[in-house]
Amino acid sequence: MSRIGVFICYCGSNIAGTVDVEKVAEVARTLPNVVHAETNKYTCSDPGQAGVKAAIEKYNIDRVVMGTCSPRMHELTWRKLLADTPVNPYMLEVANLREQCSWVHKDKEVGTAKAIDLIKMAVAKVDKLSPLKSTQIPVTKRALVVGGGIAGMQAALDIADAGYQVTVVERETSLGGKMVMLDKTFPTMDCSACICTPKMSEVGSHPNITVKSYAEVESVEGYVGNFDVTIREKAKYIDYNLCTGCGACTTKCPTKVINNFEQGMSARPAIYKMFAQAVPAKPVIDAEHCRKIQENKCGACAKICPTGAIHYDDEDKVTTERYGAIVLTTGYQLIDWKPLYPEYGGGKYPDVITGLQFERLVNASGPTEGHILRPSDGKEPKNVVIIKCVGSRDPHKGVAYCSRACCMYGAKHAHQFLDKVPDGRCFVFYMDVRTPGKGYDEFYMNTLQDGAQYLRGRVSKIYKEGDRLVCLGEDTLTSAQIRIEADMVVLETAMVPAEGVDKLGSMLGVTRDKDLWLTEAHAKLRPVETNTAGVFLAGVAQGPKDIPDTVCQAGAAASKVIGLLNHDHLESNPQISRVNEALCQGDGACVNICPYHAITLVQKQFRENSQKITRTVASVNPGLCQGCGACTVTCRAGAMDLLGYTNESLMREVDALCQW
Amino acid sequence: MTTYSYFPGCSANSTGISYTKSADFVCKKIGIELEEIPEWCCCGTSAAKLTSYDLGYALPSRSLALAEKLDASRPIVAPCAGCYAALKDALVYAQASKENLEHVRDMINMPYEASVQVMNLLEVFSTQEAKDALQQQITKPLSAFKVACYYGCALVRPVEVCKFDDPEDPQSMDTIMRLAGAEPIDWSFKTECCGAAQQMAVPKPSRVLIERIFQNAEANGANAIVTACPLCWMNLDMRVKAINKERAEAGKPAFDLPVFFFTELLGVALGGDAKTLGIDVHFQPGAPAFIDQKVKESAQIEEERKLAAAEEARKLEERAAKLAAKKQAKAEDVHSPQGGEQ
Amino acid sequence: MSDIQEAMRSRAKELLESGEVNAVIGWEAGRFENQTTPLITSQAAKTQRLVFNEYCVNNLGKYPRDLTAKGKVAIFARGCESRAIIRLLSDEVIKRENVYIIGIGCPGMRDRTTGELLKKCAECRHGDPVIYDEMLGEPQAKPATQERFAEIQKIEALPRAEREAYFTNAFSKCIRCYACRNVCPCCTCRQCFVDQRREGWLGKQNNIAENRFYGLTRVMHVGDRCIECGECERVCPMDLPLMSLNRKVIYDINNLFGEYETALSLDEPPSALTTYKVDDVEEFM
Amino acid sequence: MSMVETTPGAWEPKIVAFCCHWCTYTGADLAGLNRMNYPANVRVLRIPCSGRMNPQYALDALNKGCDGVLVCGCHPGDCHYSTGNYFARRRMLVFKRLLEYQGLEPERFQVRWISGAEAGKFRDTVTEVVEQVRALGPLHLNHELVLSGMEVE
Amino acid sequence: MKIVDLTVIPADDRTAVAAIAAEAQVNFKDCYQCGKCSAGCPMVQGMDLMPREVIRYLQLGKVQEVLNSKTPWVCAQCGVCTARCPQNVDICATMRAVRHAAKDAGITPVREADVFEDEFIKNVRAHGRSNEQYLAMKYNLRSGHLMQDVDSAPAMFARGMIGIATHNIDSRDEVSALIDRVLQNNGAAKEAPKGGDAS
Repeated sequence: MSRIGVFICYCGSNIAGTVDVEKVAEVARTLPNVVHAETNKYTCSDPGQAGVKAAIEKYNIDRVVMGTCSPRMHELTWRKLLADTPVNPYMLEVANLREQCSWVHKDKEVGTAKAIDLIKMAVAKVDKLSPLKSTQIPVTKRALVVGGGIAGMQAALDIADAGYQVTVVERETSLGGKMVMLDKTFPTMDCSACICTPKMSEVGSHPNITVKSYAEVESVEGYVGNFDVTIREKAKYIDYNLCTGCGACTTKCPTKVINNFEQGMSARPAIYKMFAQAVPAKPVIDAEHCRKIQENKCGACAKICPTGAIHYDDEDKVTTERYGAIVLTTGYQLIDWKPLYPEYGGGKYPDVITGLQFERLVNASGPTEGHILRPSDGKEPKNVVIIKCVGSRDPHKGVAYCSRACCMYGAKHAHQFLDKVPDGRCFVFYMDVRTPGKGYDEFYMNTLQDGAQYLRGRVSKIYKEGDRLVCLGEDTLTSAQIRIEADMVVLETAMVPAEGVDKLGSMLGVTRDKDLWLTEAHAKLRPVETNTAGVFLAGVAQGPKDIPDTVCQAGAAASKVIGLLNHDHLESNPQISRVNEALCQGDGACVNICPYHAITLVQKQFRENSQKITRTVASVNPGLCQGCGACTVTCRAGAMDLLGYTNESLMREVDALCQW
Repeated sequence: MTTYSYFPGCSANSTGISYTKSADFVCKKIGIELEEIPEWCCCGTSAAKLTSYDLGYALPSRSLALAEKLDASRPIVAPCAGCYAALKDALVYAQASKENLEHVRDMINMPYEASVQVMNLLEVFSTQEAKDALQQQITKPLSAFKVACYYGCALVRPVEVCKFDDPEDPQSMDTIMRLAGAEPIDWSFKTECCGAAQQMAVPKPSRVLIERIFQNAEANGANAIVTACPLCWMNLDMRVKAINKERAEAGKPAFDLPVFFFTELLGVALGGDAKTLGIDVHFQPGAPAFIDQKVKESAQIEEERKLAAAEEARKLEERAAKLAAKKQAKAEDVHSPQGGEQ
Repeated sequence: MSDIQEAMRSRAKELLESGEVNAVIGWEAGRFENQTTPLITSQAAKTQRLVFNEYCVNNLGKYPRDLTAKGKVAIFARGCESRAIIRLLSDEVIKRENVYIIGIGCPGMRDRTTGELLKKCAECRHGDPVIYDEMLGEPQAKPATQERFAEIQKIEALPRAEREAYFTNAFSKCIRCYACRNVCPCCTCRQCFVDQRREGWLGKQNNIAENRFYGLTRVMHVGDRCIECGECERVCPMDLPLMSLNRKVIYDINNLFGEYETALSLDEPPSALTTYKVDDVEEFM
Repeated sequence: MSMVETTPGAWEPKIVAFCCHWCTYTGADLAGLNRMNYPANVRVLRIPCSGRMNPQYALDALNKGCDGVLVCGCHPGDCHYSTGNYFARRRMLVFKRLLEYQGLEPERFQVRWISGAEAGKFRDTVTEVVEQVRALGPLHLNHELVLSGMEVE
Repeated sequence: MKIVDLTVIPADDRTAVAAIAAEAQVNFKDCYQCGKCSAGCPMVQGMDLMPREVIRYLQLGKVQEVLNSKTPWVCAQCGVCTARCPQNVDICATMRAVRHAAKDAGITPVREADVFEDEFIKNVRAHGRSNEQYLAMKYNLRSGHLMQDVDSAPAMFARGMIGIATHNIDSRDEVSALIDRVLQNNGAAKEAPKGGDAS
């Protein structure tokens, strides 16, 4: 037999004004298994709480109904109160006598009658609850940041500065991501390298940060506070403990490989540093192109290395470590426009380049040392056409969404070109100009003043005539077909998710939207969280955005991580799903429906009819389950139940409600 | 030997006579038989479709049904790009749904299953069988020909109907020309409209289209234009004269590019003469002379290439011999008592 | 059909004698004329009792559930049996390696007394097995003679009060014998909701409203996985129009979420009620 | 004893509203905070998510004497658990059709998406449902015992 | 320049737009007016509206502007607009549909295109096949462009490309019956180009 205590609050006159509180208590005393009911002027006040505690002790109460304000207001207060008493904090039901009774009714009789019903429902429900214990989940006080671009670096630095260990996993051989490739950043036009490379070296030398470059996440197990992450560091063939980064080796290598950092516009050796200020500031060997590794010839780099740091027999290093939180900053790549736009030459014309190629061309450390020269013949282009929305907003050939930063960097490119080639002319084909952001529209207007000729329309075709590229477009504002003979065309192409992010997302239970961007837990209220507790997002991985927004988000994600790592333990929510294995037939309907991937099917041994048998049953991971209860309804066998909202307790609550 | 059902098209015996003659010649040479569909009628081309959608489907479907009756297992070949597009469009329509097929049957009042395959002549020459045969039979490689392959609209558009080659930069004709020893130039107007359909009704704007095709072909270094459509061919070959006249008035240089059917050039490579291939009836009178000239140049180039190759081979041999001699000497060294220690 | 019967007998005998299977599930002649009953045997000799005629009305598809624990069983399967087996397989009730499926084409079965085609067979869209290890004889490709949702549309067209009366009247006859549940290949819970006393989902009392709610709950449990074999309706001793409930759910799923027919292959997508689309029909705004 | 005694003795509809904790329950609280008025005929039963709404609760409520059932959750796309209401939407679409097919008046079983900010919508919905059900009158389910072979007119 | 009043779009105009959309199987709302169609259109020099503007007027419901436009009649049906449209709008089919609608309404803004089309079908109707020399002749007569392409005719004649003989097929009655049947069952029946062809 349960021993239920009912505590009814006056809330000054808030409840008592419309509800005859004493009468409610009187009726409550008559309800089955209720051993005590009392009223209180302000239950949440210190004396009020002391009164509840005393009554619990005096009447040996084992479960409690609080007839007070909304549970959204004080459920946690009551749980804390009960934690100080012999009553289990989850043996509690709150009857909402204020927000959903006294405040919405005027007639005291009506209010009183309804309050009595609400108490009856709560009594019926609490009668069927059972004690729950939240388990303590230990928190490993280290964070993993996947991706070493500006988002990853910012998040890592913020977390590390708060005193926690951070590991940054970067797929490329250096930190920096896309930002370090850029020349200038809009709208202030400060040099990208000047603000990005200091961050890189800060990350590289931070005592709390470990950088794993040339590495990828291979698998993830576990849950919030306890992610076991396996990371594969690709063989670098160079012992970084011995290497001094002198760079002698890179000068001796005879091999020439297309330089991806320079967007294919120059060559690099097979032993190389991605760029001058790379962090780690040490080279790697590109095994695929190294003659020593492929054909056992050459070996020039090992011969010249003064410290003997080069080992051709190096192997991938796979390590598994535990992290408390993970930040995903996997960024983007540019859409491969070549197969999509044969009408723009499909890559046939070397002088039709992408925005990122333009960034390298205009960059003082780029292949042309900052002189804008055509890739085809090294001449300075005089007529440049910039085409925006290539791949973006093109559901037929590319992606449907707007890539958000192109309007601004398109304007930046126009400005930079006109700045560097004063006798040049620049035409920008656009569909819309979208410049929300501090100083952004002013920047665009300045570009117009610089002389950039904006034309509203998409280009239909680019073709070669002589050594010029003819662009056919429409100026939809005058309805004239436009023909421009250009020396160079810059395509501002769409951002698409980095390769492999789909796999990483499914490894972590982070959903991807239809375009494969990682999805935040709530578009407005939880923008850097994901549906998997302990996994956070920042930067373009979540959707196209510019650098300021990326850095903002990285800081936000870091603060969430710091908040999490600040705890020694996490209280697990005990109101989660539970499997009744006797009823479970293991058909897995619940597995598909769970948004947290918290349910798995396991083989278990049972004794049934005095025989040992092995059956498939569902198993709930308490670290992942968030207690939504979707699985319980899917389970027609009734094997899945939600603690705190059990089928039995809800059914009795319904029954009680029907008796009014 | 593959047999196709043959849909010659209305221009086969008139303006497209050269196409018919040369295709005939080449097909015979490489063992492709064309059996004409008895009682075929006009495909209706865009005019029928513009009059009524149904007529645009009904006219070609009638010929498709006749081809089915002839032999449903054989693909139809339509050399004319316009006919090809009309036939294929009607076929795709009838295959899209049962209702469509039923509707077509009602209109043409004939048994019809929409089961025959429709091919253009480029597709036929792109089959492995045809390519192998061509490779074997070519006697006069076209080495001095720098051709601009012009495909026009109807072979590649609508994209979802034709599904035959890339709509912006198709390659099938280029491949065939390369096979014949010619150098197909990279240019940008392969599939830009030549305006043939509108030359009668709206001549002025349509003229411009011809001009820009010649312009781009010339600018990219072609010495001839090659087509796979009698309408395009006529439009380009016949009207360039008037355009050149206008250009002369404007002080611009005239275009000097003969226009050929790809089958004509294949015929030349297979040893055919200008008359057999119909090259003598071109509107631009210089065509046969051009062929003669280029064939001569080609032979010269081939000769030079042969000599160069022989020279290269000789050099290689020499080098190999030298290397062998060196090795020999080294080996002898090793075998000698002084060197045999290690 | 007698050819098939012979083939069935010899195949069953071979399978049992070779030890390839532990038991065979088929039909044998019943006590009355034109009546058959399921035959489950492990003895090779008894396979001579197997029959196949136009009166094999039982869907054998659920029997493997109770038999495969002891080893592999062979089952003669028409469309309905094969789909029942797919149901059991996708619900993880049995394992594929434990069932050997011998497909036979089905011409449709007849009522023993009237000789008419059974309702469930007239409605059947898949007479021939959709999965089998071997096939005896030719597929019959019998078309459905009854429109799949004709019955539903007819009931839907009735005024509300008449619909209520129709089902009240129907379920007033229900005796809660649970034969529908026991025969259903979708009903494979280890304990049925009606027996879960602690939750008390539904009263045990045999009253009309609760009988109706029993039917409603059952169809919410099985409707999205129903293979439309019609056995529930056939076995109902009180002739309740049970398929008119199951098909209603299928009909709505069809209309709401796209063409739906379950248990036609082993790699079918999850049930329509355990998936969703962001742009599903919205009428709750 | 605790009949709603606005007009003593008169029948008053009984409605149960199953509300998800994160949106509709919050919206209902906000209605209180704003001192909105709505009929006292509704009892809110809190569930964590509309995805937790088992159709059997609704059947139990109707069976045991409720005259109407309202199920409420977050707007699709706003689910606290990201997908719960999508599943609920499918399930309720089918369940509602099934109930109506058997003759239940559509007004007696309704589903609405009400966000935490939509206090007004909560009040209006509740008022509307109460009035609709009031117009229909009490739900009469036939609870007669079944005797074998009995026919009901 | 002109003022376009959008306050009220007559029901007839809306129906007409819907009919054009249905025939072309195009949702005009898909178009976001990027102009890529018109940027690549080879025939713009003969047009009074850009193809983009045709779609724009259809979006606005101003069907009269479109029916009276030369653009659909100047369109060469080359399909390059449709192939490149980022929103998959079938502009080419829209042009055909507008042309049909205009003809139904008795509007032929480019008479020559209409005449050519008519003569072409007549020619096929009479012979089962198209005979270019007679087509050209008839067209020139009816359109009034008497001397068009005439300078090429002697060359063609001399080269055996054209002759006085016509190419007929035996079953040309079947073809004419087919054409009549289809056009009669069609809205276009009103304008069915019947009538004898002298040759």
